[in-house]
Amino acid sequence: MSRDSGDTYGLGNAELQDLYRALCLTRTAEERLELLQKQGHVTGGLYRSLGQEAGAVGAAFALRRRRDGTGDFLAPTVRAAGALFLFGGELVDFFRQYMARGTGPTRGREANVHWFDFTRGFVGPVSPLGTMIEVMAGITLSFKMRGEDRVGMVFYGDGASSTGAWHEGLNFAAVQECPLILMVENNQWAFSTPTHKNTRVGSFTEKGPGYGIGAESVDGTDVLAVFDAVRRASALARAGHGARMVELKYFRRRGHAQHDPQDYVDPELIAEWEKKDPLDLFRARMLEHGWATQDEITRIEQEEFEKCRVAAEQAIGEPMPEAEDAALDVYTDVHVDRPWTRAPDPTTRRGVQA
Amino acid sequence: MSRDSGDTYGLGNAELQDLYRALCLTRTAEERLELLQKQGHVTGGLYRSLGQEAGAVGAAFALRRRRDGTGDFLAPTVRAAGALFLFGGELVDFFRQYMARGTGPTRGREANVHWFDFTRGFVGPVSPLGTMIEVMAGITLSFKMRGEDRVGMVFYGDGASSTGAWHEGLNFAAVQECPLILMVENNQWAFSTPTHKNTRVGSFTEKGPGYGIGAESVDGTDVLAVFDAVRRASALARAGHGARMVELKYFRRRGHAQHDPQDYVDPELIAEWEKKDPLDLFRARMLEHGWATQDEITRIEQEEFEKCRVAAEQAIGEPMPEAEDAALDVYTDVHVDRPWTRAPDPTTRRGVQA
Amino acid sequence: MTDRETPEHLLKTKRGEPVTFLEAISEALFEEMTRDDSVFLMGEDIGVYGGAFKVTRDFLGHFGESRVIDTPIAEGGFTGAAAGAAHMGLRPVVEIQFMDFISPAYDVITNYIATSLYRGAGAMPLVIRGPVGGGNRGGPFHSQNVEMAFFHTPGLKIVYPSTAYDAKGLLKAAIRDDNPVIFEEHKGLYRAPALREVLPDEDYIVPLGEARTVREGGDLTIVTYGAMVHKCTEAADTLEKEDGVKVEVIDLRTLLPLDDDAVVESVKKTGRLLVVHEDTRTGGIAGEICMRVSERAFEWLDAPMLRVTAIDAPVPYSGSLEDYFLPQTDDVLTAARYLAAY
Amino acid sequence: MTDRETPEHLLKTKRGEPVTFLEAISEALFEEMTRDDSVFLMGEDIGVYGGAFKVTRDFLGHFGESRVIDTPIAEGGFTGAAAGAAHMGLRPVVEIQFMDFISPAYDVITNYIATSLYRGAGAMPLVIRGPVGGGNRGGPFHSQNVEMAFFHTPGLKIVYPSTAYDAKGLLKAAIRDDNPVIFEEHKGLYRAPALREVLPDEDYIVPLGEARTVREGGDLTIVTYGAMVHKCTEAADTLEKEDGVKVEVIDLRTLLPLDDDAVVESVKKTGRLLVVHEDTRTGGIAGEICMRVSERAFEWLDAPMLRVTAIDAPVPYSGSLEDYFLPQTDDVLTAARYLAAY
Ligand SMILES: Cc1ncc(C[n+]2csc(CCOP(=O)(O)OP(=O)(O)O)c2C)c(N)n1
Ligand SMILES: Cc1ncc(C[n+]2csc(CCOP(=O)(O)OP(=O)(O)O)c2C)c(N)n1
Ligand SMILES: [Mg+2]
Ligand SMILES: [Mg+2]
Repeated sequence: MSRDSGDTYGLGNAELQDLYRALCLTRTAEERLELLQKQGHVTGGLYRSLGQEAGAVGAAFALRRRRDGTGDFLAPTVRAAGALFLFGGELVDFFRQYMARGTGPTRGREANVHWFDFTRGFVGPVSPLGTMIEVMAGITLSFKMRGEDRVGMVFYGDGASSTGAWHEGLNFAAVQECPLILMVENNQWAFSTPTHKNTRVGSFTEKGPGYGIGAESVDGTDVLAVFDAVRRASALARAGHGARMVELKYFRRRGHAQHDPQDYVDPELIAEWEKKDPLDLFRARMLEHGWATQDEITRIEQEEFEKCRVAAEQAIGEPMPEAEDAALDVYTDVHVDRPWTRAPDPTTRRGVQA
Repeated sequence: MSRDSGDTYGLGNAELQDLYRALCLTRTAEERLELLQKQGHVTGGLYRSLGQEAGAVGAAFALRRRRDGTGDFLAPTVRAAGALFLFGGELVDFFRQYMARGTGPTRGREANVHWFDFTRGFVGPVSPLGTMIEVMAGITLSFKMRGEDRVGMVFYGDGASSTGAWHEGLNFAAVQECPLILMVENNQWAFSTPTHKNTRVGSFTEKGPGYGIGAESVDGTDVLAVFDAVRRASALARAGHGARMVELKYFRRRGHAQHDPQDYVDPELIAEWEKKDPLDLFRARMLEHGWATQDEITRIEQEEFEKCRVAAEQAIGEPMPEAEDAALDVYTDVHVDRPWTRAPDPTTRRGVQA
Repeated sequence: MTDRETPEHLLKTKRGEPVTFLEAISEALFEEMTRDDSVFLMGEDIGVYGGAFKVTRDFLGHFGESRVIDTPIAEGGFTGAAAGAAHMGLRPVVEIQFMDFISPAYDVITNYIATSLYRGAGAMPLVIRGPVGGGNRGGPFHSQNVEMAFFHTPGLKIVYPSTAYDAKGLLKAAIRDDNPVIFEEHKGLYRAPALREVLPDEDYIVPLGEARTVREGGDLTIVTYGAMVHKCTEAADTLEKEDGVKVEVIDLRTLLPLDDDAVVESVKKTGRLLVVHEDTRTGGIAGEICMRVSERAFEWLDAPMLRVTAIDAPVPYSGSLEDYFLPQTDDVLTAARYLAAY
Repeated sequence: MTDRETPEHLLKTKRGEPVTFLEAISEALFEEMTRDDSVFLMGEDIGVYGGAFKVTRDFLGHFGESRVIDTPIAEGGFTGAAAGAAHMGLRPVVEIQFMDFISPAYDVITNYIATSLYRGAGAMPLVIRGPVGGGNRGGPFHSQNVEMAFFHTPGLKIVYPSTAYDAKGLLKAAIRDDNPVIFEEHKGLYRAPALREVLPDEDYIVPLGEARTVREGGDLTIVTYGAMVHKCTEAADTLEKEDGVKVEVIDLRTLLPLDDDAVVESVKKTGRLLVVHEDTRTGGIAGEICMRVSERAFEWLDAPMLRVTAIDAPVPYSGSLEDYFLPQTDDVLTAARYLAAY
């Protein structure tokens, strides 16, 4: 519905083109990753958000993104790189992380979107699912305690909703009325497990009332619909109405990770969803409603492609971390030694005593 | 409403009097415990279900209680001793457990209602809240796997609903359509914490839909209303409709445990709820509708009082466990030694080598 | 809010009166919250009720609801939330009602909190405190010691005080530390009359990572911590009186990082080591201590390194069982005499 | 359902063909499920997908949905449910997709499952298995070893095989055991070509609690387990060739209960002990082994007991960091040479 209307939700052409640019960047960056992996530059798992880009982009676009520590706050997932970029996550850092470079924000200690910038307002996730709901409950609690005009947004998957951490974090945020927006990425799969094996409900919005919080479901392939839903949700959170849930409905069009051929998914279903590609849909609307010309669109696509090429090249050229770095930063004040046996210590020999 | 109607839900006078007997037993047994504690016989914490007896009794009465391992299955809480008794938990064992006697079912290793009888169909809880939902999900899963015509019932408090274990266990039971009835004892307090600080919802029935299961709320002071609700819930579970939630609404009229003076509760509120005492209410109905005569009621009360006196006397006379018993049953097949240092071992001295 | 006057029962040190172990902890929390607005508390029943053991009695009225937060029953949830608040520069102190119930927070503590600095998220000033230990007929779930659940996790610090002075000074140091600290309080010490002492009126801390020599001696080193410190000094006195054996007793105070320098130095003097802990035997901290002494002072050992501990079982409820389960002063005497005569 | 024919890839042993470490585990599960209807599986993505590492490939089709259950992402929930099923006489085997994610089940495993027999609830036949270990560039949450999270909990058994033969025999023994068993499978061994071997066609088990002497030698004892067994034998061969030092290598196989008899016997022969584990250093199992040897064989020691381990840090992602983090064969050589020359 909203897709066919010409409603721009108050956005001007420049902003609409920024939205399209963010979608392109996400898509192109992930395609570049695949190339890098084929070339052997990517060591760990590679996760695509193909078909889900509009969810991350539309949602992040609706929040206040600043670079001085006063803006809103994001906890993305591997499927929400688009949101991370909008919050100021640098493209080159994205490639550095996937390629385990020592120049990356975690200096090669962690992978993919697992990195931090509290000034720009994002916290990298850990792998154990559900944890970030708890952490973001505390981050947004601090906003409330200090009377800061900030909201938080945490992404998580349909499968992650089964974890106890999700329940404990969400319930805490609800009771404490934390300004937190919960974005459930319902892509209908948790690895090979269909959503109905993770929950008996048809829509995750049915989980909101059990916590006394509002919830709404939105077409996750429609970047403007997502933008609108999250803008409304954030307005409520900002106004002191506490936590709120937004379900992104879409489909995971690639395997869980690159190594997953996804042979458990009906190909026709995937074909169905290819017709709902968020970039194609939004591009068509841009042209249809004259929000951008074909030339402008082509330029955006070329610019983002070039950005990715350049950033990837830069990251490739950078070194892996120094081995010794592995022993740093375990504590702020306690040094971690290499095992004693690697450098026998004279004070352990009685004769050697001074 | 149901309170004023003469509806017996198909129960005859004998059964109605059994219900009253079970209420009396619960009340009297706990009062006896208080006496035992004053006399210094009870070591650990003492928990009352004052005002909540009808919830445990009415619910258990609605299930199939057998002694051959084919009946329904119960996981009680410290506030559901009434259910435990109906499932065949022996009164004398109840006292033995509270008095840490070696003759008790856990031989003094565990306290209060924390004991087991799989033939009679109950599993004792552990202290960590929420765990029993997970365990009962598995117990009722086994009923389903083996095609047994049995249902399970797990009690837990309003506060326990905040735990991740509760969420993970309930969600598992819902998805697997386990024949499990979840009895939430909403006594409006979790220790000193009012329910609104554990959840933002007014009634726990609002949590059912989030798991795709049915839920209903019932007056927990009305033993027949509870009986009726649970009988209907168990019929659905038996018919293969999976898990179901029943909320017992009432009030914790004593402190969390005996040591808690409950000075954080408005005395008027307690006075209010004393008017809704489940025993008084049911006794009045019994007389009003002629389900029992005053003489019959008096006899029941005297008999239950006597039972408790005798059982307590017996337990008091029994010994504490043998100290060495502490080292048994850690494994089925590995013996746990007392620390080596308590009996120096000659094989550790070189000279002594044969 | 801090112009509100200090609750009566928190003025003892001001007045030069002796305080209990529990009161010392309350004072540490109160003083740190007064000193630093970024310090706040979360936990179950810590507000109106003042905590299951009354450690935060009257804190709610003094500091208000936003700094003394009664949480839902969700140790993982509020500990994870504390981590988020710590990211934002706050200094949360969470109370676990009984430390046995820290287990639902095991995931977030070991995977998120302990690795936070390493993963690039900066400092994690967070204290997780609560009552531990047996002897109170609490049964399997109200008596546990939890140090070995976390001792193996790099990034965490673990503190376990034995005196009122140390409890206050160590807790203040823990709150000011930029690393996550697990702070164990033996409930048997909370109100022990023998532990009441007059504390310095001025602000002080006891630095983390430094053991304390409770008692000097040249014949045998006993390394211990927590409630066992008192059983060990008792045994040491007996040994001196009855056997003329001079025992050096070392109170670790901080378990992680482990002050092996103090242990090694003492063992190089005495040549004999006995480790005593209330926690169960297999996988207990005695092993790590023994390993480090073997690595660093093997040539000074004149006898096997031994340990006195609880037996490898859950904590039983009944008194007769629990007394058998727990290490007793007599066990320390037996082992110490065996070593002294070795 | 068992009349369904056995999937192709599970017939290798029948045909006398060599199997990988992973195939040995699949065969163990398949044979036990065929032998005993009460054995069933739960875990994430173990059905249609056959498990993240394909250990249960084609099991769903063969045994059906009620014995191969794809669970919600809730390790605590389905492990707790497994405990309930075990109460009712079933013998669940749960897979943790990566053992790093056992942490949400820490509470139910340590407090409920491990204490079940002691609390009077009878046997708890339950196996919790999954991939562990580093070297695969998995980062902090896909590389952990989890033994020390549970080694301290009485009532649990912990198994960590190093060969295909042992993996199959130990897993079968674990499934038949009436106590809860945590079964660690090093993902680096799953498909290692060097580990492929022909297994006996007939049914066999490897009893829990018994270490294996991989290699005999009189000069030095190396105690290890899991993937490190292969690095240690490699080092031992080098030492024999280059230094003429005869190293005895002991593979613990079962970590809990610990076969200290085997360790003590070997140390009494060699007088020198080196413990090698892939897991991090402080609080690692080396401590307990060292303690037991000190208690039982101190007088036979001619040198300090030493250890080679990972460093005390989370598992870093980047290869250069992880290689530095993990103990390498060269480290074993360094320590062994130091001890041999001592
Ligand atoms: C606690 C926990 N258990 C298991 C895993 C392994 N795992 C990683 S992603 C994943 C599936 C997640 O599905 P979903 O939450 O729907 O997110 P999606 O991948 O579909 O975006 C699983 C099981 C994990 N990361 N954490
Ligand atoms: C995981 C966990 N955290 C904390 C506790 C300590 N505790 C025991 S009972 C209780 C309150 C329980 O309230 P509720 O669930 O409403 O049951 P009620 O006592 O009201 O019947 C608490 C916090 C516990 N047993 N388990
Ligand atoms: Mg998903
Ligand atoms: Mg309650």
